[in-house]
Amino acid sequence: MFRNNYDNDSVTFSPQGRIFQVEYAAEAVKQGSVVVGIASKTHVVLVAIKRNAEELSSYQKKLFPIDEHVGIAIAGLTSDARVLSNFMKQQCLGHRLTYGRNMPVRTLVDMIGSKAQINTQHYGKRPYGVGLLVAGVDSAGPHLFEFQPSGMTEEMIAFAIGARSQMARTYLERNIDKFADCDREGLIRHGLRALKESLVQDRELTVDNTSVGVTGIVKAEDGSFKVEPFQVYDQQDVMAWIESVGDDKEGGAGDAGEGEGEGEGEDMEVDS
Amino acid sequence: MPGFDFSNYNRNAALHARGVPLPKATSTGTTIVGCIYDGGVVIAADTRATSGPIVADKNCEKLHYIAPNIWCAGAGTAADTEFTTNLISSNLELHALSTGRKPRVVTCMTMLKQHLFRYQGYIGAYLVVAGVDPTGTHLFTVHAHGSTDKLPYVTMGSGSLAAMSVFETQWKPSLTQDEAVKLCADAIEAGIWNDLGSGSNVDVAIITAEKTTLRRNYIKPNERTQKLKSYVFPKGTTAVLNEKIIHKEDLSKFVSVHELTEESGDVMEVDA
Amino acid sequence: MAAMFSQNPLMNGPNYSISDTPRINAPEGAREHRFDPYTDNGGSTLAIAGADFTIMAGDTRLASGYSINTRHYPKLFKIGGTTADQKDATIVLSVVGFAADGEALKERLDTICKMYRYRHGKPMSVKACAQRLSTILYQKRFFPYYAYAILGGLDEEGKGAVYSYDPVGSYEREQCRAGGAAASLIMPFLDNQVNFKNQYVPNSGEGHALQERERRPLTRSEVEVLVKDAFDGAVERHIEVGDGLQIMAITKDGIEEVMLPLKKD
Amino acid sequence: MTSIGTGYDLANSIFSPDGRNFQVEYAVKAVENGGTSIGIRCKDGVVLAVEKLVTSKLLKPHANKRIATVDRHLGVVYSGMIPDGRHFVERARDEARAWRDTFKTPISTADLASRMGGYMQAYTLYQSVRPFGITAIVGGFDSTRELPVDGEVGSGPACGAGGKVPGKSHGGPALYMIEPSGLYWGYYGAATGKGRQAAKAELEKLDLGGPGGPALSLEEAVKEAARIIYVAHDDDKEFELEMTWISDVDGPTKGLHQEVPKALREEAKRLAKKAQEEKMEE
Amino acid sequence: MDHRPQAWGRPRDDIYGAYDGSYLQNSGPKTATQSPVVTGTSVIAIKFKDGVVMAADNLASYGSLARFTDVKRLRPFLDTSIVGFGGDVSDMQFLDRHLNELAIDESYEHESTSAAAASPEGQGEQGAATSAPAGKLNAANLHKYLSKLMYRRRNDFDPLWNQILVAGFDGQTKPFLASVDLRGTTFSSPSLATGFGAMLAQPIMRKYAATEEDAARLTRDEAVNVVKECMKVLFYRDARSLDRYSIAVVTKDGVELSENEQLEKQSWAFAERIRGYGTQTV
Repeated sequence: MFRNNYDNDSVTFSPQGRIFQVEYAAEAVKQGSVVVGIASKTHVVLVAIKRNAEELSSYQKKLFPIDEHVGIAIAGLTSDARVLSNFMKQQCLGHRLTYGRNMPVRTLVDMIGSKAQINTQHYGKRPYGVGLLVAGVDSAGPHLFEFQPSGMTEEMIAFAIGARSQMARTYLERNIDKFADCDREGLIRHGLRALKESLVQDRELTVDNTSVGVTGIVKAEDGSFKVEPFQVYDQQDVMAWIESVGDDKEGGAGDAGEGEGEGEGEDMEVDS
Repeated sequence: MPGFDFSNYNRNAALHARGVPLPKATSTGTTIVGCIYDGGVVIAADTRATSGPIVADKNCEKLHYIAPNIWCAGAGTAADTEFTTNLISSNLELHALSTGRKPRVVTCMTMLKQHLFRYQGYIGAYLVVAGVDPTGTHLFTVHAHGSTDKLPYVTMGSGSLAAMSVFETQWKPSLTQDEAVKLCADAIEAGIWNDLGSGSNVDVAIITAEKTTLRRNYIKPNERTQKLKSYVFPKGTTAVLNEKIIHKEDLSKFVSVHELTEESGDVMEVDA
Repeated sequence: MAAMFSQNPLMNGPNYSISDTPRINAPEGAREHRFDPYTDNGGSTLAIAGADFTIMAGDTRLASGYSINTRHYPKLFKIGGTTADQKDATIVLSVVGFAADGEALKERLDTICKMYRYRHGKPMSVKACAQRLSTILYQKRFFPYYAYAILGGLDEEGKGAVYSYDPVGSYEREQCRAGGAAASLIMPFLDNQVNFKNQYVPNSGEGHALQERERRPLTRSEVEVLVKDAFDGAVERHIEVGDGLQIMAITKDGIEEVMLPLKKD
Repeated sequence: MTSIGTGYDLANSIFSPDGRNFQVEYAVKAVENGGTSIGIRCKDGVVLAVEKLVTSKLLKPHANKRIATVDRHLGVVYSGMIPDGRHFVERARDEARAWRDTFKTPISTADLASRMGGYMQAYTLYQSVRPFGITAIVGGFDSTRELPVDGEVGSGPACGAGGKVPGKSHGGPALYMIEPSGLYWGYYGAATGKGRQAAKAELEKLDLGGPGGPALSLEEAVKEAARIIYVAHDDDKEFELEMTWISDVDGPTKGLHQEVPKALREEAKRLAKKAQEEKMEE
Repeated sequence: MDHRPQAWGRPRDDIYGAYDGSYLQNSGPKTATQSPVVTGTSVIAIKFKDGVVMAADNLASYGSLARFTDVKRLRPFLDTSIVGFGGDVSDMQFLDRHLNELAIDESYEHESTSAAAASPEGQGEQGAATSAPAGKLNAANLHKYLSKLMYRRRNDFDPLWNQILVAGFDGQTKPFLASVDLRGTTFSSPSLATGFGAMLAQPIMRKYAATEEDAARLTRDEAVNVVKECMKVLFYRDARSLDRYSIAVVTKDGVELSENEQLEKQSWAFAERIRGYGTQTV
């Protein structure tokens, strides 16, 4: 590999105005297994593929609850993610203690954005090697944010990061108009289908390797709106969802109402 | 000085200096009020007596007789209000006998203030003096230090502000007897509900040129709630460690014994 | 109204007529006149542990001097749920004394329990929570939380557990405990009615040989009756107790809460 | 590039023999890759606008704001590295707050520009940091009225807080642009980012710096700003237009930095597209 | 609770004995803690079915001197809440500046979500029902924040010598009214009053709104009348009060604040027949 003079640290611009260290950190995100997030008007879901080092080892956790109303999905260095997760947890608790409310999701995401930006401007620090999808609800409704090692944070309708995530994103782009009015279950199924797009050919979604996280706003009996606390589902809890999307691949366009199943997957074996 | 014995003063001061607490006097916490109406005057009081934060008496009497046409409501140290009103009452009686006229309210008020002034506030009696005499209807307040006030409506005690709020919003120059009674009772109730030093029932006295009507427990808004359980123990529950029997006949050598009948009504208040 | 100021209960309340006495015992210049960070907001709490439940209760009056600040100030708090509404909480903390310290104490304990759940993925046991509460209190040994805390829940075996504290962290697991203003009124009643103190079996012996009444765990309905009667009694005789009664029952099915009225004078 | 391979461009704060700090110049390159930002100072206010390039169809439309408010009466827009821009905005907010803490009055646009110019300049001084990869445009409206002192609870003296010369006008619209070097100038119209050349050419055609002050009104400026962003835009990519404005207290924003109302923005966009089409036909 | 700010924060007489004021003459070293100097008296407030009414007079006293007669002790926050201050005026000004900064910070957070929020259907309904735009700090949040601030200052032995009422709406858009004092003690009730008002006005207000249910039946006019009646009684009996006052009504439509009200229909009829204080009759 060509040795580049400008890529030794994060405080050196290349003549083109790029900072290679930050770009390399972004590559680390692609090393992680894929995670997908989608937001509707009422819910926001995160789904993830968990990896295991070998057949008998445990699976790496991909989804983390942060607070009652926020959860994250991670791709990249898990230990960096833990630092950010702990930071976010502390901030949410602190905000709740000081103001007695859920921390606005954008505010929270901006905080980790700023934290990450510092690491790209000072010698001796390195950018975080992890990307996050942050799912949360606040008084403005559900939100999905993408966080990059550069400190860039953007609100998305749906997104996927991690290895081979391009295929998932393609699926999401193709179905982007359907998400807004999707119900909770429909949103989870879309997430799982997007996830399947990114799988290597002979791999499948199983109860062992799939995680689902959901939060949202639900109408209570008295007509007020309540936060459905962010919850992660694993193992047997995700079985029904996996089965519900397992059919439509075999059945071709067999899925009721949403004919996005057909023809996918053939030309998508290329690694991104 | 007649009446008071100061011989232990130095001893008590020395003890107090070494940290021995002074004895706690029972106080009448208290809301007391008075109000003049067309044809007479009404005074009223609550019935709670406290010792610190403990209720010493739930239904004590704070309306004191001075003369048939003069009554006094007392706040402050219970013993002081009682002894002071008693003293002035008997002095006023003597005065009335010697002059051969009905006692006047101003005379009573003047005797009280002179007595209290002499004791520089150490007699903690705060009084509302009211009465009707040949010169008309009168209403005064007398403070422990000897100052007095003459007003158409007055309040005293820890609940004086609560009671005053009622007068200041509802009092008008010309009142009927019923209106005055209602106003005073409302003022006392304001003290009962809003001042912790006042509580239980409302006593009212209505003084006209003809007669005085004492309405003891005019309103009873704080009846004791019935206990859910009976706390009567089976006979023999308490251990008897030793026994000495004195027969009634022997006892009557020392004290006089009256037999109590069931319906005499003088039974002690016990939980059933 | 000339003397309305001198009528002020705090300055020389009628029942503290002796407080006008000058303090002659203090050495020159030894008295502190700085801001007093504490006050007592009155109120009373109690907790009773049963075989498979714990009942906790507190009145809802918040007093300051002779004034009622509010008639609705709950003193019982669910602790350590995952959400703000504490619907999956299993532990209840009652605090009485200085209200602001009580509130701060509750929030610290709750935050710690929430962090514990975040880190360990399971709720804290009452035993662990009780120990942690003790250390929280002792950490402020020289500027204590002026709060009398009682912690209630179910232990690992599902038995009712009540832990009572002094303001600097000394604690003990007990069958029952009353705290706050009317503690000295209620506690003897509980001793007698819950632990059957001073109750003997009639005719079971003579004098010291008398057999004590056998202790048996009370049922939930019996305890609920005792709680109500204890507070009805306290309200009669303590001026800082009243307005409302908040009761929480902790069982394996969760925490039930009821509000009952108390006298308001 | 003459700088490459000399070794003088490998670290910040190093002068080359001809007196240049290459790292700062490279930072400018980062700016030049970003979407175009412009600011217009007009008769009765300031307009800020930015061309937001849509990098993904999955982005939530209109959710990711690029123009930030600093205090109530100041706005900042920037081109270049967006996380650096957020850092800049946070610092600007801290400066505005610190100013209020000290002087109990809002910071003026000029003072904020000065403070932030100093801050950016400090990031060119040390090898341990890199310069900001942004150029920021700061727009504000300094109140022309007598403002109450922060925390004032009475009516105050009739003469006001003082410090004003009678008969002389105070406050008004202000616009500054701060570059990665820390250099800043006041502008009548400022542009930076990818399309800055085209934008500048358009800005120069506007009547912004006449002897009697700018003739352009705020509403006209909004429409011009939209048009200029459309002109400066490189056609083949999708983008979103974001615009904010600031007027005096008696103007449409009541002295506050606010987003341009949707109706006006859509009208400005319509006119901009129309102008674009007419130009094509020519 | 003693109504005089000078007595707040002092050791309670019933526990520590009578307060010895002799230290006031000592020329000893100044301690970090303070005592109130220029003070405001009662603030009163009552909930009604659509909101909260709050009032306080416009006087700042310096001991027994009526020092400032145009002091505004009711401060609106973000157009959604009202904060009423009793106690030390300089501490109130400090808090007012602090809340101003908090409001500015809050507007930063708000801007990024507001225009964007493609609110879900349900949220739309909810949003329409509340005056606070989504994400804004409501009165309950503000009260929580102030209580933390006050409690923290008491922990530092450097209290802010105030009792504060906060009125507005909570997260469920129900009327909200709560108090916090110099020790950080917080409580809430259908009606609240600070200082002298706690003893003189509260009994009147409790008659109209003893419970939340009672308050939910009160109309706006009834609530305003009760508050005006209370202000009158306070003027009759509080020697540190004034007949000019401010009154604020918070509803879902925002805050209506009137800062120069005059007490009307005062009655001094009782004075006519008063002759002296004792034996005097003419």
